[in-house]
Amino acid sequence: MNTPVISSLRPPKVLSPVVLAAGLAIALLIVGEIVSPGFAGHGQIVNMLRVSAFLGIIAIGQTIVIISGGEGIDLSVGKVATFAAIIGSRVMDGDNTKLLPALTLALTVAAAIGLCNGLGITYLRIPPFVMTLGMIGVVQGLILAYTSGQAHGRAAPFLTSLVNGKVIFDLPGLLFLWLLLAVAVTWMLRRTTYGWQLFAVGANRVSARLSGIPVRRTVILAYVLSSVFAGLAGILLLGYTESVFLDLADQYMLPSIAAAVIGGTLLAGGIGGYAGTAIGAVVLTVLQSLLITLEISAAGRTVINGLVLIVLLSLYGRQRRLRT
Amino acid sequence: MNPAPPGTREPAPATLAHWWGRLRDIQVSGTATVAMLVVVIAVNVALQPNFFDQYALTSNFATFVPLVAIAVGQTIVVLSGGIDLSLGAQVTLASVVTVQLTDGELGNLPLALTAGLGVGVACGLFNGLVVVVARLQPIVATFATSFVFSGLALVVLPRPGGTMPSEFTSGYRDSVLGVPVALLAILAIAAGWLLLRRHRVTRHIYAVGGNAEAAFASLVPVARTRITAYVIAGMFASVSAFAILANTGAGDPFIGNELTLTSVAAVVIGGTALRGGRGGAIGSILGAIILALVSNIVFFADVPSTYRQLANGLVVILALALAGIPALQKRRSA
Amino acid sequence: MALLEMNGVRKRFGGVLALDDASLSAAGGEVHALLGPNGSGKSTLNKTLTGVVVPDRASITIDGSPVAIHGPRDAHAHGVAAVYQQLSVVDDLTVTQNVVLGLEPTRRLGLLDRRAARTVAAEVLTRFSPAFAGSVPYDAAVGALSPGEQQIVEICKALARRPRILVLDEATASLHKEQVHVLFEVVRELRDSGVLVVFTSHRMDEVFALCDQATVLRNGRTVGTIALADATEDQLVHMMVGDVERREEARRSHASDRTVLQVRGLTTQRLRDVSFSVAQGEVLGLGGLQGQGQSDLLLAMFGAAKIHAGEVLYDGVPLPLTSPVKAARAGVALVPGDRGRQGMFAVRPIQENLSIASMHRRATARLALSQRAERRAARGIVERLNIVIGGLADRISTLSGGNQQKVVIGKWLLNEPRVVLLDDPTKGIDITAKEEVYAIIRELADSGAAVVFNSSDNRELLEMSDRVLVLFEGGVVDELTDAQVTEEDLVASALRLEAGETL
Amino acid sequence: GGDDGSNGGNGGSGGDGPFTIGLSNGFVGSEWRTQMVDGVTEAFEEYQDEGVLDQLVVESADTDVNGQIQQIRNLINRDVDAIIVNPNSETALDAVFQEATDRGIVVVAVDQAVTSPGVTNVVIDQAEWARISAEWLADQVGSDGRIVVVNGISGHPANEMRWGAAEEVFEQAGVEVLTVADGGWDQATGQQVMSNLLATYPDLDGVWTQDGMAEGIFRAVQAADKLDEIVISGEARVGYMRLWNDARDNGFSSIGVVNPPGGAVSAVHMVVNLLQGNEFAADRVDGNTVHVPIPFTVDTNNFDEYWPDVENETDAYVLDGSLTKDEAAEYFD
Ligand SMILES: Nc1ncnc2c1ncn2[C@@H]1O[C@H](COP(=O)(O)OP(=O)(O)OP(=O)(O)O)[C@@H](O)[C@H]1O
Ligand SMILES: Nc1ncnc2c1ncn2[C@@H]1O[C@H](COP(=O)(O)OP(=O)(O)OP(=O)(O)O)[C@@H](O)[C@H]1O
Ligand SMILES: [Mg+2]
Ligand SMILES: [Mg+2]
Repeated sequence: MNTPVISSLRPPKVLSPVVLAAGLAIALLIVGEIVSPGFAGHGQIVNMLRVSAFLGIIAIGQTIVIISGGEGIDLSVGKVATFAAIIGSRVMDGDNTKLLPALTLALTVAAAIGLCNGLGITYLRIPPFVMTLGMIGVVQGLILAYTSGQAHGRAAPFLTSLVNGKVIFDLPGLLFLWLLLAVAVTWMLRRTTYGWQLFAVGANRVSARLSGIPVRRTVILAYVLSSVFAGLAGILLLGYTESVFLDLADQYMLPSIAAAVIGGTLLAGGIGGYAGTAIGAVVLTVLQSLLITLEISAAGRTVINGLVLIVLLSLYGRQRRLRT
Repeated sequence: MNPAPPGTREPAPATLAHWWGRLRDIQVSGTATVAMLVVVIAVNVALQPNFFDQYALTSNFATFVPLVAIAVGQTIVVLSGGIDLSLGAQVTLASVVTVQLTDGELGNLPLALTAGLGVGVACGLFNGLVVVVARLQPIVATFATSFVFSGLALVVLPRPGGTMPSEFTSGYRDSVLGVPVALLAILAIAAGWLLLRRHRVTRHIYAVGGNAEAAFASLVPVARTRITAYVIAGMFASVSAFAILANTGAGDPFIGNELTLTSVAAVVIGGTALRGGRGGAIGSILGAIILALVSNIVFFADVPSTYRQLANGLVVILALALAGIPALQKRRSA
Repeated sequence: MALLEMNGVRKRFGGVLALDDASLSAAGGEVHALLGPNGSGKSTLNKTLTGVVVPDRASITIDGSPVAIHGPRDAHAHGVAAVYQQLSVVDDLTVTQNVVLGLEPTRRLGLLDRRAARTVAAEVLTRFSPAFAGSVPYDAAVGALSPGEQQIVEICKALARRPRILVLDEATASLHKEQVHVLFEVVRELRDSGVLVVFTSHRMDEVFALCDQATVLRNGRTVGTIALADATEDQLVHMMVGDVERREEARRSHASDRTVLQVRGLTTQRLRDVSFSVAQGEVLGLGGLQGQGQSDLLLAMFGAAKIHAGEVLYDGVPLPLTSPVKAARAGVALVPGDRGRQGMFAVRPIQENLSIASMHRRATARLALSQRAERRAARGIVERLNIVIGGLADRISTLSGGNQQKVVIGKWLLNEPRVVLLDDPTKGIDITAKEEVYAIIRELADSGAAVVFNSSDNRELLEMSDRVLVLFEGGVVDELTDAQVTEEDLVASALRLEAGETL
Repeated sequence: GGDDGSNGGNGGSGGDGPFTIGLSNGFVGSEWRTQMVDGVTEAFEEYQDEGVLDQLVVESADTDVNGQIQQIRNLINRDVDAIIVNPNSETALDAVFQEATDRGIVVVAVDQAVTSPGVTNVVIDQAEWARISAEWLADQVGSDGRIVVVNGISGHPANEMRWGAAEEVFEQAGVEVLTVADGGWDQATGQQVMSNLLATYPDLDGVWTQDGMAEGIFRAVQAADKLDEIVISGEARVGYMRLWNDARDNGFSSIGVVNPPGGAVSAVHMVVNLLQGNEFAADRVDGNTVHVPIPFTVDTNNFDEYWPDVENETDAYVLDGSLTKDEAAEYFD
């Protein structure tokens, strides 16, 4: 029977979150350059991108987990990153040859933590929010038990030069690594069976199960990936600070979620992508830098930070009306 | 989702059903929660010989109140289908405003407490508007507003200071006929919830949390209900702030912020579904107490201090898992 | 004169013109059918009246005076109440709480008055107590009730609002026969007391049994209104869908006598020792009152239910019943009963909805997908089932009911299933779509698949099936083979037993 | 002993012993705290061997003020005779300290002074600590030198006290403070903050910072390779000194004022004295505060005196110092 020709009637395409977020980043840069000249200088931009990379890479896992739906969220990413860095630095202890074993061990431990999250969420049916919240406590406990309060070791020189050194157009290798990861993740989400299953599971778990998708395995893997990327980010952060601290990456927990949401990934699950998240990470970092360089009290900064966040969020990731 | 075949449900006499209906209201949420509380108390008593000494009792309950109050607030938002990550910051803001206005004078207390409550209401209203009018996703929206609130707290009280009148702090540690005032405070909070639960607004909160579209189509004022939920939560945040002030006797611009996430854990351990629409605050109150007692246990069990947080974390996860068990069975049978 | 006048109602959803100058005029004291194919705009028109949908343009007059409806509360103020196709009950609230939802009787300070609430609920619910097997579960959570019972609660909620205009949007979709009878009694009483009932349904027999007038929508436009007294079913159908040829060949069976599928003593929480066998190319129908275990049987055969005992053999080899994943791998396909909740991924593109069950076959190393291969596969199905879509990248939610259902079926065709389980695949889709689905089913059977087919529509069940198993309370109680079967036999077969039980 | 609860009440007023002491630490995110706890444990063991102390109850976990209130109440319920506390708040523990002192428990605050009169603060003079490095920096950049400041956490008492003192120094010296930012006493944050400041303030003469961030700040300056232009007030921590040491050859000079975790060890000595009934000498206490000396300051001249001894410690190790028993005894009459 005759159906309206959709192509001609397709709803006016809403500004894609990616474009929107990118616009924001640039807008903030301009504001920054105006209020404090030099803010948008090459060096500073590189420096802000470098810092964005850490948040951006942690947010890879966060994005995957959020897409997997079921109120999916991973609050433990910060602590896991810290723990990975602590393990990494102790094992590599400033020695390039030990970099690989260090990375392997750190990421394995991270993966194990992710596995626990996944199992608790799928089999014990603990809501992700609190499961990963509880995991923070456990990982903190592991950190103390492992270090007995005294972190050891140092970043391997190669790691440091990867993060702080300059490769091409005096950009640090870190940025190329990030780009590589971004491409890989986007490919995984868009062009692999796992990616499509992930979106399906996030969109509707019952349908997913009745379509023969291994729902639990998909979800568990999502949390494993989340922890692994968090761990990787932790190691890279270690390269940035060279020596490790007991609370190195803790503060990335909630920003990683904000980055994903600003990038247009829906907390409800089933919708999203990494490009937006990456730009979201940049936006947040630029905002932070901007606030630091502003001539206002810390209190004022915090308030403004909050208000700007609200604005950023309301530009995208709004929920639909009840009355259509 | 699969119905029981018709006719298999045994007819329940209306009167019985009616009493069951009444029971539901004071029904503490998960049996699992209650069981856990019993165990935790038992263990704590076993490990802490003087558990029932006047001071031990009073101080323990005094310790519980702030988390209990904020957990109740969190429960209400969660029931409405949201979550409030700014509650801790609200506690901070309310406490610094109160302490500044009190300025150590008993006379200023009434005004100060009213103002403190006002702060909670205002914050709740702000959250409500951001979530409902701007239609932001609660987790991130309240994460953002938490910056606003804690920033304002620093503006109000740039550095620790200000004192509460000694009557206020000592009264809190007092006990009436051997019953610690702090315990009475908890009972009062519980009573407050039970009253609230019989109120139309709370019924609407459950409905909106359970199924917003359906509630809307059924004439429930969804937007107003959501906002109200955040406002009520804000008021409980203020109560939590007062309890903290009674505990500390002085102001500190960082005091409440860390209560937020713990309150969510308490809610879940109390058997309330983060999905919204199902659960209740009594459970959360027990959940809050359980969480506090667990850390006591780990301490009195003489776990070496480097392993304490690990032990604590594992027990918390265990508690979260146990709290989920009834729901698990429900899902199985359904 | 007309109690309700709706004119020039227009509503666009993004790219879709759901209503385009629709109109409806109905008098008090009549039951007015609102008919039309899926997606023709019936629900949208209803929701416009009840204030759930904001029309782009509309003029509504009630009792001759124009009214502005800005939300459900306005509608309520004008005496409009509705039973929504998408139920508006809250699962976690009790039956009573749902019935009074939004209008809870209160004492001072807005404290709830439970007694009053109970009275209000009792007034409406007692009428339906037969539908609840004798006793009304006032304090049971609605989520725990069967779909039929939930539907009744939704109806009672509308009745409790004492409407002058009552909208019933596919209110009978999931009701048993006897529940329908009670509903009809009530509706007739309301009509006699001067209430206008707007009745939407895809079941023609119901329409003719209950309604006085009928207004027909088609692609969002009102085609016309006729008095049902002097109208034939064919006239109506024609108004709705224009000329549709009924594909008789769709019903011709090519069943071989080689048994391929054997179910032996299957027992679950809801199934009692179910045994039967299906021949290659055969369509086996599942009949009986709905909710007697038909859906459970299909879910169990797909490994989606906990099996207490029994096995399913294909060519003598046991099929895995432990998980849908294994079942799917073993060539079993299930088209579930609730398209929205169990069948599709509303926010995902049509492409993914079609690929999801079979992409691993085309992927390199079961992982890397080739855009081209997926597109080709999807296009193939779209053409084969002639699914009306804008583009493969559009969300499936943008499709109409019938087309969505075709996608859900198509997703399995790509997996070349040996056993196809269909749970009420034509529920709530229009006649054209139905015909097409019939053709697909037969095509599947002819290509050698064993088909098990549950349907709430006895007529199609008989027309489609080579044999029909009648289920009651989880057990097979009768088997009707082609020759003897008439719709009456089927109903009898289901009811006789119930009579037996009640003895 | 303390665990039988008998002398919980008379702990303060001299008497027999052996005593039970409790330690409450509300933050484990930094190695400084770990060193502090270890120090206390060692000191305790000596006294244990002498039979003066018989039990040390440690409450050390990441928590907030409310959590620390619970910690202290737990210690009270353990019937300790004395509590050494590194408080999470200057003011907000007053009431719970009151609970302790009411029950005759000796309470001593270390690292962070508190306002409650019943409690003795055994701390270094934070203002003095800040002044030393501020004066050095002011001297290096000279009057109308342009500097930025990376503080800890605004609103945090120690931060306010230190910055208050440092700000004064810079005003008098006519040093221009371009901006003040928070680094959260966290190397990574400090590093990010400094990089931002470097970008927006191209011509800086110096940066004044507090402990816990200098390493990050050094790296930021190094990355912008401005080590030769910008003077950094550093810290006496191995990680920083290692960087400092490597940069010395290119004439980089800095300063590290020791903020000793060992302050807690001095506190243990004093607690023992108090438990044994000794009173502070009037001239040693100022209000409820006893200032322990800042052990020493590392600068370019004496760098080699200290570096060899600590070279092999982990980066997070803080140069330390504490009073001996006898030195501590001199605080009492
Ligand atoms: N939720 C929706 N969002 C956007 N567009 C939609 C939505 N639902 C339907 N549409 C579009 O409106 C078109 C008309 O829908 P309609 O149900 O009338 O199709 P139809 O002609 O009835 O097809 P069928 O007979 O197979 O149901 C649909 O084909 C679909 O493309
Ligand atoms: N909320 C919505 N968003 C977008 N499109 C919608 C929405 N609701 C309905 N539509 C589309 O508008 C058209 C009319 O839908 P409507 O539900 O009114 O049809 P209907 O006649 O009730 O169909 P059915 O018989 O299946 O109930 C359909 O194409 C439908 O897909
Ligand atoms: Mg249709
Ligand atoms: Mg409809």
